[in-house]
Amino acid sequence: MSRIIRAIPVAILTFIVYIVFTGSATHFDIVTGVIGAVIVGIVFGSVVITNTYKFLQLQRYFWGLAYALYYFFIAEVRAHYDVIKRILNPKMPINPGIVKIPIDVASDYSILAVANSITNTPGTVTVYVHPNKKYLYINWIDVVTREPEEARKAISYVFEKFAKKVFD
Amino acid sequence: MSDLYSLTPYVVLAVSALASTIAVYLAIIERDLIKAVLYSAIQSTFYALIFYLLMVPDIVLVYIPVAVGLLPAILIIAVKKTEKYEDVGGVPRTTSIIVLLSVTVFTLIAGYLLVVSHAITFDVFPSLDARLLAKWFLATTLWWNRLFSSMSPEAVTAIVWDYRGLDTYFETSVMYLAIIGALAIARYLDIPRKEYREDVMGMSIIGKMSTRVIMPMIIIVAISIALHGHLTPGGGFQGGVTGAVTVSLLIFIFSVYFATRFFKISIAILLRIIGLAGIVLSATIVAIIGFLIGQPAYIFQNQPKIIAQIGLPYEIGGNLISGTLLLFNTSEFLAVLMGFAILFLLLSIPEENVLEVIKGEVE
Amino acid sequence: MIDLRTYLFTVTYIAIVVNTVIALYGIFVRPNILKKIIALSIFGDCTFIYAIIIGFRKAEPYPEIPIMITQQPSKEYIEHFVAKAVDPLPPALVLTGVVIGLAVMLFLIFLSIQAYRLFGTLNIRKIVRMRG
Amino acid sequence: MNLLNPVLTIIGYVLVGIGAFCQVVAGIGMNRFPNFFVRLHAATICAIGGSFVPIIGCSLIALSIEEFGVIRFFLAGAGFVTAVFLLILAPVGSHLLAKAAYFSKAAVLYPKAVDLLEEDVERGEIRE
Repeated sequence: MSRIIRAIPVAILTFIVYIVFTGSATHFDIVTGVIGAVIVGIVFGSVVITNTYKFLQLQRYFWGLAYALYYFFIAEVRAHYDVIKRILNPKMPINPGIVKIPIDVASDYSILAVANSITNTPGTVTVYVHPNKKYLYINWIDVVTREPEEARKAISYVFEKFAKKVFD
Repeated sequence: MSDLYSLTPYVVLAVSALASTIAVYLAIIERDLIKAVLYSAIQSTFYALIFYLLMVPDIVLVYIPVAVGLLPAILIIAVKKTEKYEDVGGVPRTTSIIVLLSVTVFTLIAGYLLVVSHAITFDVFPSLDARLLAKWFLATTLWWNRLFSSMSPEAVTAIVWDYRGLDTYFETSVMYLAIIGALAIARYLDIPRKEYREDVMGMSIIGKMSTRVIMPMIIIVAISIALHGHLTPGGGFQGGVTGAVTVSLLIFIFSVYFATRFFKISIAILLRIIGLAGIVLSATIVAIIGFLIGQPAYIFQNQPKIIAQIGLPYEIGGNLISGTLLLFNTSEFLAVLMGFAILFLLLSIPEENVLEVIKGEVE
Repeated sequence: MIDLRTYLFTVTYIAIVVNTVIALYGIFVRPNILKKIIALSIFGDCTFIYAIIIGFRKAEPYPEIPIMITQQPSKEYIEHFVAKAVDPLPPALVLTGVVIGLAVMLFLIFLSIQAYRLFGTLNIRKIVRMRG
Repeated sequence: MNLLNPVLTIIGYVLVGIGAFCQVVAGIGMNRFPNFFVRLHAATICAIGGSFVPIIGCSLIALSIEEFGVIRFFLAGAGFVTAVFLLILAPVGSHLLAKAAYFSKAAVLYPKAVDLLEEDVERGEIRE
C-alpha cells in the first residue's frame, strides 16, 4: 500500500516532465504520458520518496518558489559577479582553502539542496560531507575566516533556512 | 551579412572536424588507457556536433548516450579490471611506418572514390541535388494517400521500419546474438547475494540523492523519445539507449547490489524476450489479420497497398499513430533497454567471484 | 572560383579521412586489445560520418532535417520539403549501426576481459607468443 | 501573444549574450587559476552562467518564433528540461571531481590559506 502512495508524487512529477519535454498536450501525449508516468512511479517510488505527506503541505511550494527566486536572482548573481571580478582583476586576489561549516537539517534532500546550492554558486565547492551529516567541507575561493560558525553565516545560512522550510 | 549567416554552420563544421582530429590523434598516441578513453569521448562530442550540423537529429539522439555516455563508462570499467598502461615495447619501427603508409594510401583512394561516386569533382561537393531514391522517400513519407505512403511525418523512422523493415529486423538479431554471446561467456556467473548498505557502498550522499531525483526523469524522457518516434526525432533505439544510461548510473553511483533490487538478470531477460516478441508481432500483425479475415496481406506491411487492401489505422481520434510504428517503437525500446541492462549487470560482477568460477573451469 | 562553403566542407571531409587513417593505424599497430577497441570505435564513427555525408546536400540557405513539421501537408509544402531536406536513408542505416556497434563493442570488451582473466595480459604480442 | 514575442526574443538574446560572456571569462579563469580546486570555480561559472542561462535563453527565443508552429513548444520544452537536468547534475559532477581529486591526492591544494579537512583526517575523524 505504501508503495502505491509513494508512487503517486513520482508519477505526477514525471508526468509534468513528460508533457514539458514533449511540448504538446494532445490526447496521444496525455494517454502515453499517464501510462509511462504510472510505470515509472511504481518502479522508482520507493527509492525517491520517503514521506509522501510532505507533498500535501502547500506552504512548502511557496517556500520553494521563494528559495528559487532568492537563489537565481540574488545568490547566483552576487557570486558570479564576485568570481568574474576576481578572474578579470590583473592581480587575481584569491585566497583559497577548505573550511568546515556546520549544517543543521534533518532530511537528506535538504543536505542535497544546500550542498548543490553551495556548489552551484561560483566561489564555493562542496568537497566532502561528514559521515554524520552534520558538517560540510567547502573549498572557498576567498577564506575570510576559519571559524565554522562565521563561515556558515557567510556561505550557507540562508540556503539552510530555506531548505529547512521546503524539505524538512 | 546573409553570406556570413549561411557560412556559419560550415565554419563550425570545419572547426569541429579539425578539433576531432586532434582528439583522435591524442587518443591513439596516449599510453595511459583511461586518458585515451577520455580523449575518445571528446572526439565523440565533436562528432555529435558534426552529426547535428549534417542535419540528422535522430543520429545525435542515439549517438550522444552511446558514444559519450555508455561506451566510455564500459571501457573505463574494463580498463580498471585489466591493465592501466599500454606496453608499446617490441613494435618494430619499420612495421609501423609500412602499416601507416599502406593505410594512408588505402584510405585516400577510398575517400576519393566516395567523393567521385557522389559528386564528380570537389567543386560541387556536396552536390546540390538529392538522389532519386531520397526524393521518392521524402515525397511519400506523409502523402496523405494511404496506398503509397507510410503515414508518418518522420522520414527516418518510417524508413527504419516501414520501407526497410527487414534490415532492421536482422540488425536487431545481430544485437540479440551479441548479448547471447556475452551471456554464454558468463553462463556460470551470477551476482552475489549481498545486502545493500547505504553508508559503505557507492559514492557520496550528494551523488546518491541527486541520482534518486534524476533517474525517473531520465526514464520518462527516454519513454517520450521512444513513443514520439513517429512524430519527432527519436524512436525505439534512441529511447532505449537513453534509458540504459539509468542502469549505468544505478550501478556506478549506488552499487550493483542496489541495482538488483530493481531487476535480476532473469527478469531483464524476460522483459527483453517480451520486447523481441513485440517486434515480431509488429512485423506480422497485418499478415495475421489478413489471414483471419481471408484477404491477401504481407508480413512487414503497415499501410494498405494496391494488391493488399488491409492495414492498421494510421490515426485514432485525430492523433497520428502510423500503424505498427508505435508498437515497433515501444517493443524496440524495451528490447534495447533490457539488452543493455543485462550487459551492464554482467559486467559489474565482482572480479573475485569470477576468478573463483573460472579457476574451477580451467582445471 | 570554388565556393567558400565547398572549401570548408572539403576541409571537414579531409579531417575525417585523416581520422580514419589514424584509427586504422591504431587498430593495426597498437598492441593493447582495449586500445584496439577504442580505435575500432573511432573507425566506426568515421564510417558513419561518410554515410551521412553521402546523404548531405547543398540547399539555400541551409538544408532541412528530413522531418515534416506540419501534420497534414499541402502539395506545395511537400515540394518545398523534397527540394530542401537531406537524404533520410543514411540516417536510418546509421541509426541501427550505432546501436549494433555498441552491442558488438560490449561483446568484444567482454571477450577481452575474459582473455585477461585467462592469460593475465592484454598485450596481443605476448598472447601470441604464449601459444608456442 | 504577439505583443509578448518581441519581449521574449530580447530577453532570450540578452541571456545568450550573458552566457557567451560567462564562457569567455570562465575560459580565461581556467588558464589563470593556479590549481585544480580553484579551477573548479571557473568550471562552475561555465556550467551555470555559461550553459544554464543560454539554454533558457534559447528556449525563450524558440518560443517567440511563431513560424515554427507547434514544434516551437517541443524545442522550448526540451530546452527547459535540459536546463533542469544541468542544474541538478552539474554540481554533483563538481563535487565528485573535487572529492576524488582530494582523497586520491591527484591534485595538490596549493596555495592554501587553511585546510580543515586535512586536519580532521589527521585527527582520525574521517577515514577515506
